[in-house]
Amino acid sequence: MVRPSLAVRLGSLELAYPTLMGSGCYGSGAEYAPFADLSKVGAIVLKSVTRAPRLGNAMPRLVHTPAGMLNAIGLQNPGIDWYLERELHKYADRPCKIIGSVAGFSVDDYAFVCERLAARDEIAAVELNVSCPNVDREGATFGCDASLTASVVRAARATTTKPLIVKLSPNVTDITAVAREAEDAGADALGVINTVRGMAIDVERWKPRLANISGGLSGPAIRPIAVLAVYEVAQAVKIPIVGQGGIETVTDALEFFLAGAAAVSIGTANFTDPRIPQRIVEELETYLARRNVASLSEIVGKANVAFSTPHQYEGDEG
Amino acid sequence: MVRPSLAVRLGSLELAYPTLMGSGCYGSGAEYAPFADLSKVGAIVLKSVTRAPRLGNAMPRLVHTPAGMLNAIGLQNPGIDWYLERELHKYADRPCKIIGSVAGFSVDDYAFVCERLAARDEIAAVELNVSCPNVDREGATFGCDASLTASVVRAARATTTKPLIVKLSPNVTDITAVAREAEDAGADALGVINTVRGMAIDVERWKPRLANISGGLSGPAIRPIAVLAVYEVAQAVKIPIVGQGGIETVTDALEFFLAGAAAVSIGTANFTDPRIPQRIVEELETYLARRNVASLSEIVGKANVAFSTPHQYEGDEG
Amino acid sequence: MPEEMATTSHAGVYATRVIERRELAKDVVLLRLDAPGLAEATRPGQYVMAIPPSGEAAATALAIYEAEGKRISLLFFIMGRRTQELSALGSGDCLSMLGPLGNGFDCSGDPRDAAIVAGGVGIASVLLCAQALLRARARVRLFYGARTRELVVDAQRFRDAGCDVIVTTDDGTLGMQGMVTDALALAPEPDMIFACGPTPMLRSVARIAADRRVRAQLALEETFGCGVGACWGCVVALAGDSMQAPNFPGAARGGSDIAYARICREGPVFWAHELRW
Amino acid sequence: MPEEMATTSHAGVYATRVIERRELAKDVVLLRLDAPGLAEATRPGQYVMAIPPSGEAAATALAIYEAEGKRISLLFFIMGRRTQELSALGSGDCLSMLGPLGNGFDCSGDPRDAAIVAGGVGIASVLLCAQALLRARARVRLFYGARTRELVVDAQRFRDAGCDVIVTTDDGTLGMQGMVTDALALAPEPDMIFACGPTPMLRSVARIAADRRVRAQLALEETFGCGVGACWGCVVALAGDSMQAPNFPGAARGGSDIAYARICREGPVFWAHELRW
Ligand SMILES: Cc1cc2nc3c(=O)[nH]c(=O)nc-3n(C[C@H](O)[C@H](O)[C@H](O)COP(=O)(O)OP(=O)(O)OC[C@H]3O[C@@H](n4cnc5c(N)ncnc54)[C@H](O)[C@@H]3O)c2cc1C
Ligand SMILES: Cc1cc2nc3c(=O)[nH]c(=O)nc-3n(C[C@H](O)[C@H](O)[C@H](O)COP(=O)(O)OP(=O)(O)OC[C@H]3O[C@@H](n4cnc5c(N)ncnc54)[C@H](O)[C@@H]3O)c2cc1C
Ligand SMILES: Cc1cc2nc3c(=O)[nH]c(=O)nc-3n(C[C@H](O)[C@H](O)[C@H](O)COP(=O)(O)O)c2cc1C
Ligand SMILES: Cc1cc2nc3c(=O)[nH]c(=O)nc-3n(C[C@H](O)[C@H](O)[C@H](O)COP(=O)(O)O)c2cc1C
Ligand code: FES
Ligand code: FES
Repeated sequence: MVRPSLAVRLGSLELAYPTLMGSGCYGSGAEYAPFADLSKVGAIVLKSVTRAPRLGNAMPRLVHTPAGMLNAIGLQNPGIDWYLERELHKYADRPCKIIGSVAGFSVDDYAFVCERLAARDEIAAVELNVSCPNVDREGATFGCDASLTASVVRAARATTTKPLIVKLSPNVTDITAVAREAEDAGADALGVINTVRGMAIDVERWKPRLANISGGLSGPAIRPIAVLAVYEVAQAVKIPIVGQGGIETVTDALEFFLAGAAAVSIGTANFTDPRIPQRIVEELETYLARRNVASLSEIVGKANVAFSTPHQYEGDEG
Repeated sequence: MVRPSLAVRLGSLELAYPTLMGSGCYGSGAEYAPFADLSKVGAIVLKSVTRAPRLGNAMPRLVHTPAGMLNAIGLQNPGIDWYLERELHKYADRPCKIIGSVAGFSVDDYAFVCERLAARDEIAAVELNVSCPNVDREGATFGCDASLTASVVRAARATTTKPLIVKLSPNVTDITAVAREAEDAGADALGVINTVRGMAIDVERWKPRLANISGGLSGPAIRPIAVLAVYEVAQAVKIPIVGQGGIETVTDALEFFLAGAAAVSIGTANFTDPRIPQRIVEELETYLARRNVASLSEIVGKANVAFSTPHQYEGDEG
Repeated sequence: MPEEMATTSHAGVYATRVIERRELAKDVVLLRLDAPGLAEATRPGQYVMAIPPSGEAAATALAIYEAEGKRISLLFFIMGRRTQELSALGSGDCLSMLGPLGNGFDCSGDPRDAAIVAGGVGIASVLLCAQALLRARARVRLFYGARTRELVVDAQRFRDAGCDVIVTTDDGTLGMQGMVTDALALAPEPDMIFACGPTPMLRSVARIAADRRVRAQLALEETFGCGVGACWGCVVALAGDSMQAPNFPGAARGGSDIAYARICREGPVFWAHELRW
Repeated sequence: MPEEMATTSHAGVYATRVIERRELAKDVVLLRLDAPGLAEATRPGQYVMAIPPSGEAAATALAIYEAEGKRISLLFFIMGRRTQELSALGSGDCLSMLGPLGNGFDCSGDPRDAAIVAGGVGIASVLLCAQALLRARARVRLFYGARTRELVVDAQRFRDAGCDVIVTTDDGTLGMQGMVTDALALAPEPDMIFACGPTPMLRSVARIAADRRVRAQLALEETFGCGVGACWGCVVALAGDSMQAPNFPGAARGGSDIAYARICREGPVFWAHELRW
């Protein structure tokens, strides 16, 4: 049979490969160029940028935990002005698409940064990182409130026609409620999920191991949480989903596609081995060919069928 | 120095050791008696019991995931009547305390089961498992709603003076809100945390790997999530906390004590090695002795001090 | 299973030591272990829960493949993290385990002509059973099914012991092409069947046994959590008339027309007629 | 560090093979590896990110301890999961790694009398530096601090190479009792200091160097994420006048009076005066 197609569309964004390199995990790509073939990558999502420059958190910013890691970088970035003037032009010749990521502390912040970023040709799409505290509302996290998320998306939507990916926080009671509001507010795609809040303690020094006390948990530890979130969100919205959280192998990626993700994002796994993204697309081709599937899109959401056994019982977890 | 004291109090419940064996993970203790010394255990929390008998979910009910496992047993149990008539008397001669666990699908269910269970001498305390769907409110999980949780606690409180431990679900936007309501409603202690919702997919058969589709994630993978929950809840309430989620070693247990837990619960780690609970109490004694701490209670919450470094910056995660 | 089989009075935590590690095929490992106490107490069809040396994952259910003198051996396929970790053990390394667990096969009752059916890793559960039957002078035919030639491991061991070995492979690279139950269905009728393998295979065995009115003992394999009866993660539905039987004390708990027994505690071996398929 | 040092043009993914594994002490392992390409490109003070063979955890930052011909060696302490896994490697096993990474020590400029200060695992970062200095005919004194006697590993290797070795232990079980920086402070003034160890030790070294107006190069060790400059997980605060320096291209990003440089990318070696303590 012919080579299976791995191309995907997220709104008007067309990608040759269904693999995004997660924001904050891949720099601008240059850092990984000696170790990985960037032409085998769907897109690189840049580190989130904010209106004002941000120093980020004190050290330590990282802790390794079982099958994962906690990070509390604190959105260190030079601010949108410096970014546009001195950084972005360097990314123009990457052999893959570049997606900008925007973070903010007010609705206005998001709109401001989004408008400027989206005006640039280097940027193929914009991702909204809504896992930030809202300074106008006692620090409530945007992504933990469906209507706050919607406000951010609407404000961003008004500034650009570029594809908007809204990256949802898993730290909520019902992620599908936030997903639906984001869709209604004009998102072209949803990123599911950002990191899960966590903490580690140094038992010799009796102190948190991160300077910021808490951090975001990523890596294989959160994969089951992420797969379920994708599965549930896929049934709640019609727009495509970028599945992420602990993807390290083609099997892991397939869990997300079968749960309903149109594309996947690979973050922490790059810290394990930068050859992982390329290996995943190669093995994805092999997998699809072996099963006679012509295009990746055919398997998206295919595990969304209720399981049935002779003695199925409508129970619950626990 | 003298041997450090490991005894703890949860309301009026006094335990010689600060280690509970997690509900659903230790049977009634008899199953582990050939492999572990039950006299070195603080208390065994029995499998959750409901008003009516429950068959539980179809198989498969378990999946191993990175540094953890998903379970969807579906609260299989013989119902409170059979339980009281034919089971409970067998547990009377355990060399440790026995805590009953109650699950329900309406506020009335909880009160009904709690009253009957608490009437029995074999039971030293009652734990409320509120991670169940509420049939009266379109299946919303009790533990995911602060006021629903409060109703359950109030109803249970009215039936008994035995110590009530309310086991909180982590699948919420703000666990401290639920914790506060549970405290106000009369809880004597809080269990933090129950399992995190998750899912795994069989990529060869294109089906969920659990018959129930989703399940509860436990084990070291969730430890950072649990430690943060304990840390935050400890600052929100005054009643003692039973920390749990992925405890396998004395270091893990210490993270929870330092975060603010008065006691810990050990669940999935028993499936790794049933000698773990005893090893933890022994090494806890050694640790406290080495640091000249006379009583475990002295270190509870001791990591609740803001970290400070020369360049501390008030940032956020991500 | 008869009630007296259900007691595992010697069960405990044993510290064993690897005396030999052999790779029988790619990703198939045989560990021979010094296991005094455990070895002597083992009956055919029993298993252990092997504690991961790193302490970083759940214990793994593995059949006791051989038990002789103070030694046992484990035969396993590298499937994932835990079997990967166990495969890294070498001579001299320690391995702790819970065991011997489960009720085991009932090899009494003098079957004269026994058929053993093993699919995939199921082969590890039936050697002790074959040996016991042969010692009781039964004729033993082993029906051994695997996906492909390379996965047919240690068949010679059964031949040397005195079994007739009939091999099937899904792809026909060795023995008959097809399912092992096809071979069983075609063969002359035995007077007792012993089987271990994936659930679909056991379902076929049960059907064949029922059709021919031959009694069959099935060793079930599902993902285990605790392996000792504490978590209810490993259940199987009982046939209506087994539900209240005294050898299934926990089983009637469902309170509906279905009852579940724990595979690890009430099994892993069940009579085919005890189960609801 | 001089800008030309900051380019790691040979950096790539290398597949190496273990040719020897030695335990220098309890929980201290030396792996000798065949690493053509990587070995030749290595400069003193550089490190690798060792990819876990299981693929199940983040890569581990390890200094290149030795580099000769086509071989390198890694010297590491078993601290947690990842170093545990690496310690299980044996002769013949493959180990892939990113490297050589980081700027490394500047051994040019002809120091005549160099002091090398190493604390704990920092010892692994300084052997190549000592060798380079000795080749350039400098006198090299190694101040080597450890918690206790057993953790003083491979000191003889430095003596054999021609270093004067001054050992300190926290508990006095070997050499002088006290901190390694106490020994440095008491010793005659060197004309250049090279140091690697935990941050509090490096802070003392920087203070001593400033007091004595001796230039010092410090190799920092903090938890790494990516190890290649992509995640900003490993930063250090720059002194005010280093903030806008061209060799810290990313550092000025903070936009406040503090600027952070990445230890993995702009370091791991910094001049003491470049950092804000
Ligand atoms: C009583 C009993 C006795 C047993 N005896 C033996 C024995 O003697 N020898 C033996 O080899 N085994 C035996 N088994 C089976 C053995 O316990 C399991 O194979 C073992 O648990 C594997 O553990 P693991 O961590 O290595 O693999 P796991 O990680 O648990 O993987 C197990 C299976 O799941 C698959 N899997 C993992 N993730 C996915 C995914 N996303 N999609 C699809 N599939 C996936 C793997 O490919 C593999 O097939 C026995 C089981 C029981 C219950
Ligand atoms: C540039 C560079 C070069 C390096 N070179 C070397 C080298 O050559 N040799 C070498 O041995 N090391 C070196 N290191 C250090 C090495 O990278 C780390 O020791 C390694 O990451 C340990 O990984 P691990 O997974 O084995 O341990 P981890 O699990 O990451 O544990 C690391 C430390 O954290 C502690 N820890 C874990 N959990 C807790 C808790 N709850 N409370 C308190 N403490 C806890 C552990 O005890 C241990 O001390 C270098 C580091 C850097 C940045
Ligand atoms: C060190 C680090 C920094 C991150 N920074 C950002 C960020 O700036 N913006 C963002 O939207 N996500 C950020 N993330 C989240 C990742 O992009 C990704 O969504 C998450 O880590 C889950 O995927 P993974 O398990 O594959 O890493 C960061 C993650 C890590 C580990
Ligand atoms: C197989 C299994 C069954 C469980 N059953 C129950 C239950 O019936 N009631 C309950 O409150 N918690 C139940 N739990 C949750 C545990 O008691 C514990 O809170 C959780 O697993 C987190 O701790 P751990 O990581 O130490 O296992 C169950 C957990 C597992 C793994
Ligand atoms: S595996 Fe726990 S009851 Fe069988
Ligand atoms: S470790 Fe990622 S930037 Fe240094």
